[in-house]
Order: sequence, then C-alpha cells, then structure tokens
Amino acid sequence: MKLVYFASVRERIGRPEEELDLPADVATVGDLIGWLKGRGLEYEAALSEPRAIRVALDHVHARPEAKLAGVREVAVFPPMTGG
Amino acid sequence: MKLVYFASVRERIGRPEEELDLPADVATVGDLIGWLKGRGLEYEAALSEPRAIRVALDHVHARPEAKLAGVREVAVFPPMTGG
Amino acid sequence: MAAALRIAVQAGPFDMAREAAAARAGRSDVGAVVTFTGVCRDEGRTLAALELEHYPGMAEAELTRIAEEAAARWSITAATIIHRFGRIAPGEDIVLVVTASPHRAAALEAASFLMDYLKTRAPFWKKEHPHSGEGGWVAAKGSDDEAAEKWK
Amino acid sequence: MAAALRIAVQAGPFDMAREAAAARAGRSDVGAVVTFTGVCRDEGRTLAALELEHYPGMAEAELTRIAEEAAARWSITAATIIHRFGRIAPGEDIVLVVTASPHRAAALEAASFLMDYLKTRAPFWKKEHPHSGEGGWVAAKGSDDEAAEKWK
Repeated sequence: MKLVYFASVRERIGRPEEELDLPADVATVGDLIGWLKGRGLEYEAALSEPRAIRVALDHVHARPEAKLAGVREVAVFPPMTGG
Repeated sequence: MKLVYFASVRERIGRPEEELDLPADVATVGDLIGWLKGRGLEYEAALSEPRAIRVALDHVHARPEAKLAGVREVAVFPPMTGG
Repeated sequence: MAAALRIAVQAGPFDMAREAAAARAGRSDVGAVVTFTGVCRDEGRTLAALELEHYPGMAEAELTRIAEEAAARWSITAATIIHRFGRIAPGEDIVLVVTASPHRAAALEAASFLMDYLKTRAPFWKKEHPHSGEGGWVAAKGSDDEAAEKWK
Repeated sequence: MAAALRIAVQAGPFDMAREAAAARAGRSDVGAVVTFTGVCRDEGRTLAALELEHYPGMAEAELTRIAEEAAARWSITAATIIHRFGRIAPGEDIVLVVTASPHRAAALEAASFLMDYLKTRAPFWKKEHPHSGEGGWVAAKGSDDEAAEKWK
C-alpha cells in the first residue's frame, strides 16, 4: 500500500511517501496509525497526538474506523491550514 | 418649510418638491403626514398607507413622533428598494 | 481600527477590480478582501431597464452612516460603497460593496451587513421598465427588513 | 439550478476581476456576484513569506466536493475556487472564491460556506518563514472548526 505524508508529518517521518506491506490485522485507519507508531521513533514523534492526525483514503477524508480494504493510497497529515 | 418627494410619492403628488407654511399645530412627522393628506386627493392617494410612507428630516430617517422644529428639509418617500 | 471609507453615488459604471485593489492598498495587515456586486437581472427577459431614483445628499449621507456603523462593529480596514442611479440595463452593475479586514469573518459579515442595511435604509428606489406592458415601482420586500433586523 | 463550477490549484497568481466576470458571463439571471480574496499578511512585519504545501490530486478533488455541496445547498449559478501553493509573499493573494446567484443572500452565504469549509477540509498547509528566528507550521485554529461546524 502506498502511504503519502504531508507538512509536519512528512517532516517528522522524514520522507514524503513510501510503499509498505501491511500486516493482515491492520484493517482500519486507526489500526494503521497504531501500527505505524511502532515502526520507529520518527513515526512515534509524527503520530504522537492522535487528535492532530488526519487520514485520507484515495483522496477522501476518512475516520479512524474506516476500512483499508481495496484502498490504493493512504495519506497522513496534520489538520489543514489553507485558505 | 421645504418638502421633497420621491418615487411613487413624488409621482402621485405630482411634483418633486414644494415650499409650505405649516400650521402651528403641526409639530411632528406624524402631524405633518396627517395634515398633508388633507391638502387634496393627490396627497391622500400618495399617503393613504401610513405603513408605506417613510420620512427623513434634513437627510436623516425620522419616526412619526420626531419633532419638526428647526428642520429645513422634510423628505417623504416609500420604503427604499435600492441595492 | 481606523477604517478607510469610500462612498460614491454616481450615474456611470464602476471598476470593481480597481475598487478592490484600492481597498487593500498600502496596508500589510489585510488578510481578506470581499466584494459584493449587485447586478440588474432581466427577469426572464421581460425587463428592458431599471430606473434608479435617489435622494441626492441624503443618499451619500446615509451610505456614510452605514459604512461608519460597519467600521464600528467589525475590525475592518476599509469599506467601499458605490451605488449607481439613473437608467440601468440588464447585465449592468447597480451597487458595489468592498470590505477589507485582517480576518475573513469580519470582511464577510461586514459586507453582508452593508448590503442588508443599504437595501432598507439608503434612499434609492427602483422602477421597472418592461419590454411590453406596464412597469412600475418595485415593492419593498419584507425579507429585506428581516435581513436588516438580524443585525440589531 | 445548474451551477458552473471552476476549481484550480496553481502556483501562480490569479486575476480576480477576470474570474468574477467569467462567473457571471452568459447569464441574465445573475443578481449578485461575491468575491472573497484571501491575502498573505505580514504579521506585524515579521513574516518573510508563507510556504503553502498541498496534496496534489486530493486538493482539486476536495475543493470540487466543497463547491458541489455549496451548489446543492444554495441556488447559485456559479462557484469558483482557486487556491495557490508554493511560496507566497506578504501582500500576495492565497485563495479566491467567487459565487454568483440571482439573490444576494445565496451568493454571500455560499461564499462564506466555501471559505469555512475549505479552511478545514482542503488539504493545504501553511508554513511561516519569518525574517528572523524559527518559523514553523501554522497551527490549525479551533475557531475554524467552529466556523465549519455552523453549516452542519
């Protein structure tokens, strides 16, 4: 699965995107964030505040309970500050 | 006292302005409208619906109870429809 | 916040882009510029033209009072109101409001307030000239009074 | 009412007057045109520039969804959203919203809704580059969430 990161999440993880094979028990957005946090200190720093993390699945905002099955691109980023 | 009329009020009274000497007992905006209505059929037609008449004293919107003393120009017109 | 107010009552057209540029010029604390342009509709192709009558002197005075009230209620850096009079054809502009502010809510609310207030308080009257049949004075709308009331 | 929607995500500047003219062109039922321009402030002369990061693809998709929602909720004839990305200096434009409608309230409310929604939903992030000292990512405002919530 392709993961893309933006803004402070991108800077803290240290890369804009990566291809990852998810374990079978990572089924939802919430599962994914929890699993990513275990991948290293840079991920833990980027994702330490769950309320400050947003996720989009294939360009659509998603809640923690959203399923990952069939998704091609997951984006992880902080709350938006455009406009 | 100078009176000026606008829009449907001007058309019904048949003139844009006139100079009138008010009787001493015409003290307020409400008195003036009542007195004007007695001046002829054209005035009565123009002022028959008090809710559809607005008055300004020296370029400032005024209520029926507003005093006329010291005023130089009284404007009588229907509700505004600009914008 | 000292707001730059510009009021104009004129027969000719206005340049919206120039007015918007002027409303933000020379300040580095402007974060939001809002323009509202009121346009003459053709009312289902029935309208030949609108005729805008106004009360010279009071029109400028009342628009100034309305702009001053907006500047007192919102932290705006500029407010512009330009209202045309005379004959106006469908597709032509009637009125322009511009507001500038550090913040978007102030600019948007002040523009909305200016339009609601000038609709019910500025001494202008519209007469419709249809392509055929009788025209007449446009009736004031109760909904306009309600819109103005909500700012009380 | 079929609304003409125009969405653009671009590095370069936009022409507000041209966009406003396009949003009302070819229709004779437009009575109100509203523009909102978001401008980069200099934050008391401390800011050298903003850097706008965005999520290509999703930015366009999300702005389209927001415009479609506005068109479903208000009787607008056109809605335009243009959002810039990259380095933006104080005084430069960041975002443009244009709405056109037969009626003023619809045009004003739809513009306000579009700004509130894009602030909290469109995938753009601002980083501040000050003249001196450390800059950093702009924190999201709770007031922006509240502004977006009021349309629910």
